[in-house]
Amino acid sequence: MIDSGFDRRDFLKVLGWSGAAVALSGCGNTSIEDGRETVVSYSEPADYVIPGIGVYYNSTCAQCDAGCNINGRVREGRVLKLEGNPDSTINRGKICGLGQAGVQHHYNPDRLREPLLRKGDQGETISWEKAYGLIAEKLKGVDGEEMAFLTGGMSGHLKVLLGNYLASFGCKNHFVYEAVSPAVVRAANKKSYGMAMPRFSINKAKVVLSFGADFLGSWISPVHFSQQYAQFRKGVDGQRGVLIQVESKMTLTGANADRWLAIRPGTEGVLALGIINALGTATGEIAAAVKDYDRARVSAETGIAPGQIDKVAALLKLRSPSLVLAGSAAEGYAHGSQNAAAINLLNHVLGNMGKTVEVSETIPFPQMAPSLGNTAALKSLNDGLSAGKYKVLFSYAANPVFTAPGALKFKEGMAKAGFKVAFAHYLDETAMQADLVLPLDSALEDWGTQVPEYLATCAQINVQQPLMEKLHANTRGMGDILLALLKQRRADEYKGYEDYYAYLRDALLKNKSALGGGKIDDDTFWNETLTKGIIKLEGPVGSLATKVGAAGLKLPVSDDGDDQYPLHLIPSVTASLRDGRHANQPWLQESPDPLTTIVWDSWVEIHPKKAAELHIVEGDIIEIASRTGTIKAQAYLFPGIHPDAVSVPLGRGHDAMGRYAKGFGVNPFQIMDAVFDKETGELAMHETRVKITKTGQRVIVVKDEGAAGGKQMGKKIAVRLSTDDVDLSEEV
Amino acid sequence: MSVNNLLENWAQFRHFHPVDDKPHDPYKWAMSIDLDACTGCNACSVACYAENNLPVVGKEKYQHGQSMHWMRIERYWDEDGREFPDQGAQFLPMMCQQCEAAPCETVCPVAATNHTADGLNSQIYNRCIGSRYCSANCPFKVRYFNWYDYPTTDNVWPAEMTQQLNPDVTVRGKGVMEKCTFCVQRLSAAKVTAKNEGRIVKDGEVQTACQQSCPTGAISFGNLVDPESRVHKQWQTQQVELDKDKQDKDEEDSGLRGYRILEELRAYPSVMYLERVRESAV
Amino acid sequence: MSQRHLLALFSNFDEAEAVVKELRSTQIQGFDVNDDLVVKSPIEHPEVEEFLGNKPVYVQWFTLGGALMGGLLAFFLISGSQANFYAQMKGGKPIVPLPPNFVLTYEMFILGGVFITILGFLICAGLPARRSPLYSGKVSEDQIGILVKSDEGAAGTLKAIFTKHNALEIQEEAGK
Amino acid sequence: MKDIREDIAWVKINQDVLKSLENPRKLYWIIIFCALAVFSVGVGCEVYQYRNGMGVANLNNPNVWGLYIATFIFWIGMSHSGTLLSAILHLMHADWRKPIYRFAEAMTTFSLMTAGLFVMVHIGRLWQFYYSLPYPNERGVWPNFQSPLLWDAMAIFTYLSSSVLFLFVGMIPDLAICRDNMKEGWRKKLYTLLSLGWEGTDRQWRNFRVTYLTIACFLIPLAVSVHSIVASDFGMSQQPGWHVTSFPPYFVAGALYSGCAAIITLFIILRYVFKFEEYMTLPILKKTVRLTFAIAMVWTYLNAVEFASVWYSHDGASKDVLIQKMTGPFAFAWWGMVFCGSVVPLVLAFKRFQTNIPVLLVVSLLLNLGMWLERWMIVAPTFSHGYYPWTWDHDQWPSMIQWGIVFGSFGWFTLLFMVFCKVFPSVSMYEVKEMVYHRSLHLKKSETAEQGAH
Repeated sequence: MIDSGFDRRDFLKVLGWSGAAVALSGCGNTSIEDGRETVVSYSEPADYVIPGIGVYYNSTCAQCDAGCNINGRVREGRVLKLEGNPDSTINRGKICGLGQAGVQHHYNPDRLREPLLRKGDQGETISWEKAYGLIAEKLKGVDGEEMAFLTGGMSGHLKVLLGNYLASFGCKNHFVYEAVSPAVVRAANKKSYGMAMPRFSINKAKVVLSFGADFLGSWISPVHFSQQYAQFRKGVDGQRGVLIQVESKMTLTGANADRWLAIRPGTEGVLALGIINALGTATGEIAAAVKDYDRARVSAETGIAPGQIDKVAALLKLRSPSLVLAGSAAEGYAHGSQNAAAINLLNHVLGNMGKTVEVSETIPFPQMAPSLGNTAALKSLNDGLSAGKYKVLFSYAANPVFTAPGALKFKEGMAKAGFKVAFAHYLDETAMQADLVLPLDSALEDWGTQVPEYLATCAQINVQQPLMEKLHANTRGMGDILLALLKQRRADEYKGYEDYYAYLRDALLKNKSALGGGKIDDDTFWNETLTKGIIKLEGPVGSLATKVGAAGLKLPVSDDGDDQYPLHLIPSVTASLRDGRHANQPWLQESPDPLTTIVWDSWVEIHPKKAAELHIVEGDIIEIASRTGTIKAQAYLFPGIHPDAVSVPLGRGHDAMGRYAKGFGVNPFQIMDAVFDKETGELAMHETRVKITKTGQRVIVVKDEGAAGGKQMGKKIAVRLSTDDVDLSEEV
Repeated sequence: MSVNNLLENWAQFRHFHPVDDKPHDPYKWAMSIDLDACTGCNACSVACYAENNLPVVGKEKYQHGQSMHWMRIERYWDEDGREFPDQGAQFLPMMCQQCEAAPCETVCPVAATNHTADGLNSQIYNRCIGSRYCSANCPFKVRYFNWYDYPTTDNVWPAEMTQQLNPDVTVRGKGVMEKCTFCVQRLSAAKVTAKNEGRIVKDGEVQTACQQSCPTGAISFGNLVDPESRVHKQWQTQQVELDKDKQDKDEEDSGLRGYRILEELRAYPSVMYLERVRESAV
Repeated sequence: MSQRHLLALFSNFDEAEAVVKELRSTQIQGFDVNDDLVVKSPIEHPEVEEFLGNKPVYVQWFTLGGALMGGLLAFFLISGSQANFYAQMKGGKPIVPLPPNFVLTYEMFILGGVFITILGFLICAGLPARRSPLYSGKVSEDQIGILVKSDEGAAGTLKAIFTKHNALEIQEEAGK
Repeated sequence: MKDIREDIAWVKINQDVLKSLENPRKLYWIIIFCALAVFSVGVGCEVYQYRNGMGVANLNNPNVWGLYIATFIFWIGMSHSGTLLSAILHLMHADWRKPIYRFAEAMTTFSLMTAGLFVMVHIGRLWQFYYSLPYPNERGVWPNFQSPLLWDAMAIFTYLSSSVLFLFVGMIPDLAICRDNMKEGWRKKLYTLLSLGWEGTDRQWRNFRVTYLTIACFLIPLAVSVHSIVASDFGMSQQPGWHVTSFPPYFVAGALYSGCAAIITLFIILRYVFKFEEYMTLPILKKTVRLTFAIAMVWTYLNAVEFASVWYSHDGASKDVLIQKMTGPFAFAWWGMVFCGSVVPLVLAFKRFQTNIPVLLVVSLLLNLGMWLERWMIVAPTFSHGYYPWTWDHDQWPSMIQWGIVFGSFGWFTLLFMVFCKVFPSVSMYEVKEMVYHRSLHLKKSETAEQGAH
C-alpha cells in the first residue's frame, strides 16, 4: 500500500501543519525531507493517523488556472479523493471533473521519476547534483539575451523566485504561454472596462448574452460561474434568468442556453452592433458607429433572423440588469479585438457597468500577481528560436511542441536552441525534444502559493500544501529546483533557505501583518493559514471605465470564405481536456464529452445538412486539410454547429506523454494556420480554413449515446417546461 | 421451532415491504435532481469514479458497451426537426433509481440484491453469481456487470493508482453485478456517528459523492421521511409521492416540475427529477 | 417333505391359460395354486392377470403419499427458510410470498410423487429380486413360462398337465 | 398400409434390435470422433471464457443475455417430444408410438442434460454456482425462491430425474432380454445389474403397468410446467416483448414443435443406421409427420396471437420491439424464423412428402433451425431495444466464443445419444412385441367374424 520510501514521521509533520493539526501546532521541524525513519506497522499508530479514519486537508487545485480551493481526503497516508473547500470564495466546496482527476495526475503510472539526460535518442538517468551542475555549466557565459524561459501561467512565490532567477542573468525572455487563454478579451476588457478581469456577476443578471463564452465548461473560472449560473436560474426576485448564447459551435454553455443562435463564424461583433442598433438607446459616437448596422444588413452577414435580433434586443431592454460576455469564439479571429470591443460595448449601452460588470480587487503584492499566459508569447519565442537566438531554453508547465499551431513549425525552431531543459511531469512532446528533463513533484505533494487571475469576491492567495508524502523519491518541486538554481547564482542571498518550504514560510511570515495575521504568533498564523488553505486579503480596488468611445471600432465585412478551403475549422475546448496537458488521466479520457458522448477519441463535428451534401454519415473517416496540414478523424453529425464550420476538439492526439494519452485521437493544433489578431498579436484560433474529404474508411464511433441518438422515442424521460407554465418562487 | 414461528407470525411475514401501510423508519434515502440546474458537466460522474472505485475500461471495451459508469449523463435533443437545436440540449444524470418495488430484486436467484430497511436497493457482491437477471429486468439499464476482472486487467489500476482506491468500497472482481449505491459507505458511516450520539442523521450531514461535487447543486439527497430534510420538502412541494404510479397533482398545469422516469411501470423510483425550464420570451 | 420347482414353457397364452384353469380345478396334494404358481411372459398381458384372478396392486398408495409429502415438504421448507433465516426483503413483496412458493410446491409435489412411486414399484414388484431357481431365456423371447412349486409327490401330476397342454419344454429342478 | 407386420417372429424382433448393440462399424466411430471434436471446441471456449470473464462472449450492458439463454431454451424445448410420445400417446393407447418412443425419451434426457450445461456456461461466477442451491448453511442465507430462475432450476431437476427414471423403468424388461442374450462380458454384467432380476412374472408385470401409467400421468403436467416456467423467466419480467400473457402456451407449443422435428430427424437417421425399417415403418413416420404439422400450425397460430396482441395493445414499447425485430439488425433472423417455422412445415401437408425420407430430413432440420432462431428472437431484441432509448442497440453481435459454445453443445448431445444407442436398445422390444400381438389378435377377431358371416 505504501511504498518503502514512505517516511512516517515527516509525513506526520507535514500533516502537522494542516487540518487536524492545530491541536499539535509548532512541532518544530523544517522540511519534509529530513528524518530517517522507516514505516512502522499500524499496531503502533502514531499520534492521530487513525487507521480507517479519513482526514481532510486543504490545498489548491492545479489542474487549471481558476485556482479552486480543494480539500483532499487522506487516509493511511494516501490521498484518496479531492473535494472542494467549502470556505472557498471561488468554488465554494464544489469541484469539476478535471479537478477531481488531480489524483490521477498524482498517481499517474507514466510520471517521470528520475532526471533524464539525452544520449542520442535515449534518456540517461542522472542525479540531481549532476543535473544542476550541467545547467550551471551550460549557462556559463550565456548572457540574458541568449537564454529563454518558457512557462505556463505563473503566480505567487514561484513567479517571484523565477523572476529573481532570470534577473540574476538580466534576462527578459520569460515567455508565459497558454495555448488556451482569453488574452484578447483581457486586452479588450482593459480598453472598454478599464480592467482586464472585472467581476462578472452572472447571478445578479436577469439576462446573460454570451458570445461564445463557455463559462460553464472551460472559460476562466467554470466552477465559480456554474454556481452563479445556478443562482441566476433560480432567479433574482423569482424571475428566472435567461441565457442567450451566440456561437458557431455549440459549447456546453450553449447547450444550456434558452436560446442558442448559430452565427456565421467571425461575425459576432456585427451582431453585437446590430443589437445596439436595434436597442436604439445608444447616443453620440456609439449611435454613429452602429447606424449602418440595421437588422437587414446584420441578418444578412450573421445569418441570424431579423426577428430574432429584435426579440433579443427587446428582452435586453425589458430585463435589466443584463450581462454580455465576449468569449473565445468571438476573439478567435484576426479581427478578434474588434469583435470583443463591439461586444463589450453592449454592457455600456445596456448600463450593466457596476451592476453585473463589477470592479474587482487586485492583489496587493504585484510581484505575486499572476503573469498571464497568452499565445503572442509563443509567437515571439518561436521567432527567437527559429532565428537561433537562444543558447539555453527552459520549459515549464507548457507543451508547445504539442500545442503550437503547425504553421509555426515550433519543433524545428526548438531544435535550434543549444541546450533545452524541460521541467515536466510526463515525458510529453516537448520533453521528448529536450536535452535535460527534470521530473517534477505533483501538485499534491508540493508546496506553493497561487493567485488566481479571476478573483471571485476578494483578493486571495491560495496555499498549496502536500497532501501526502512524495510518491517517488527523486522528483522535486519546481520551487525547490528554482531555489537550487538561484543558489548557483546568489548563494549568500538564499543560503538561509534549506528548501522552498522554508522560503515560503519565511516569505509569508515576513508579511504576516499584511496578510491579516498581525496579532498572532508565527506558528499559530502559519498553522491557521495551512488549515484554511486560503489567505483572503483586502486588496486595492481598481476602477471601472464609466464610458467608452466607439471610435476606431471597425469590423471587416465578413468575407465569403475562399473556394479552395470553404470551411472554418473551430478547434473546440472541452471542459475536461482543455489544451491536452491532462490527457493522460484516464477518468478524463473516459468521461464522455457532454455534447457528443464520445470517449477516448477525437471527432469532427459537422452539421447534418452539410453532411448530407457531402454524403457523410456518422463514423466516416474524414480528412481535414488546411493550408498547414491535414488530419484524419471520425465524423460525428452534430446539429449544434454552423454548416459553414467543422469542429475538432483540442487535447487529444498525443504521440507521447503516456499510455492513456498516446495514440488516442488527433491533434488539430497541427493544422492550425498562423493567423494573428491584428491588435494584440494573439493567435486567431478560429481563422483556419479547411476543406474536408471522405477517405472511404468507416468506424463505429465509441460513444455512450445509443442508436436512438439522443431521441426519447416518445417516452417521458428528460422533460422540459416553458417558463409560462412554471412557478419557481414556491420551490424549495 | 421454525414452522411454529412461520405460523405464529404469519401476518408479519405477509406484510408487504415497504410500500405498504408502514413507511420506512427512521430512514428512507431519496434524491431529487433539478434538470434546470444540471449543466451536464460530468463532474458527478467523475466523482463517482473516484469514490466508488469504478474501473476505467478503455476504448475497446467501451465500444462493446462494457463501460462501468454508475452515473451516466444523457444528452437529449429536441425532436422537432429544426435545423439547429436553438433551444439547447437537455442533460439527464441517470443512475440506479433505488426503486421501492425494484424489478431487479425479485428475480435474483441467490438474493444478492435486496431491499434495505432504509429503502436502498442493495447489491451483495460476495453473493452474486452473475446470472445478470437483475440487469435484464431493470427498466433503466443502470446495472453494470463486471465483464472482465478489472483489478487484474492491464492499465485499469496500475500499481501506483491502486493507492487511490477508496478503502471503504470493495473492488469488484469479474462476474459480479454492480450499480449506484447512493454511496452507502458514507451513509452507514453517518448513521453510526448519529447512533453513537443517540439521534438520527440530520439533513446535509451526509452527501453522496455526486451531490458533493455538483457545481450547480442540482442534486439534493437526504432522508425522505425526515420532514426537515430538503428532499422531503422538495418532494412535497412537487406533490410527488413514493408509492404512486401516477402522481395526482392539484391541477393539470400546476407549474410543478417534479416527475419520475417510467413511473407507470410501478417500480416506484426514489429519484425525483425536476423538469428543465425553457424561457418563452426569446 | 422337500419342495421342488417345475418350469413349463408354452408357445401362446391360450395354452398357458388352459393350464392355469386346469391347475385350479384339480386338487393336487402339496400344491397351492394361489401361492405356488407364477406365470412369466415376455410382454405385459392383462389376460394373464384375469385368468390368475385379480391380485391387488398397492403402488398408487405410495404415489399418493409421496406426492403429498413432497408438496408439504416443499411449502414448509421454502416458507420456513424465508421466515426463519435472514429475511430477504424484496421491494413491494412480502417476506413469504405465496405465488412463487406455490410454483415450487407444485414441482416438488411431482418430484415426490415420481420418486416414491418408483420406490413403491420396487417394493411391490419385489425388485431387485434374486433369480428364481428355474428360468429360461425363451420367456424373454416369445414363450410363456409357468413356474410351479410343489412337493415331490405332486410333480408327476403337474408334468402330466403341462404335457397335456403341449408344453414345449419342461424344466425340472435338480433333485436333492 | 399398416404400422407394422403382424407376422414378424418375436425372436426376430429380439435379434434385430440386439443387433444394434453389436460392436459398431467404422461410421459409428467417425460420428463419435466428430462429436467429440465439436464438443471439445465448446469446452475450449468455455475454459477461455471462465478464465477471462464473460466479456469475451461480447455480451454487454444492456445485452446481458446472449445465445446461451436462447440455446438453453432450445434444448429444453427439444426435451418435450420424448414426453409427448411416451406419456401422452401412452395414455391414449396409440400403439404406433411403441417402436419410436425409446429414443425419443433418450433424447429428452440428453437434451435436458445439454440445457443444464448452458445454465452453468451462462453465469458469471461459475465457481459460486452452489449459491443457487437450497441447502442448509451456517450463513443462514437461502436462495431467492421468488426468482423464476430458481423455479427453472427446480423444474429442470424434477423433469430430468423423472424422465431418467421413466426411461429406466420402461427399459427394465428389455434389459432383461439383453441380459438373457448376451455372452459373458461387461455388457452382461451391466444388464444383469440394471434389469434388477426381472423375469417377467405376473407380479412384476402387474406393478410395472400401474407404475408406468402413474409416472406417465405425472410427466405430462410436469413437462407443461417446465416450459411454462421457462416462459415465465421472460413473462414474469416487465420488459417489453417479454411481458406477454400468451408466453407459457406459446413456449410449450414451440417446445413440442422442435421436439417432434428432432424426432423426425433422429427417426430417419436411426432407421438408416440400424436398419430398423421393419419397426420404424413409413406409416409411423407419416403419423409423426402429421402430428408435427399439426403442432407447427398451433405454434404458428400462437406466434400470430402474440404479435397481434402486441400490435393491437397500446403498449408502445412492446410494439417498438416487435417492429425492431422485423426491421432492425435482427430482421434476417426474425424472418428466417417465420420462414422455417411457419412456411416450411406446409411441405408436410402434402401426402407425397410425408414419407419422402430426403425431403423430411431437410425439412426437419430447417424446422429446428427455425425454432432455434425463434428462441434467439425472444431473447435478444428485447435487450437491444428495451424501455430506455438511451441504451438501445449496442454492438450485440455474439463473439466466436459464444458461437463456439453453442456449437459445442450439439457435439455433447450427439455424443451422449450415440453412446446410448450402442449401450441400450433404442427400440423397445417388448412393446413392439405387444404391438405385433395386439395386431394379430385384432386380425384373428376379424377373421373369425368373417367365418361367422359365412
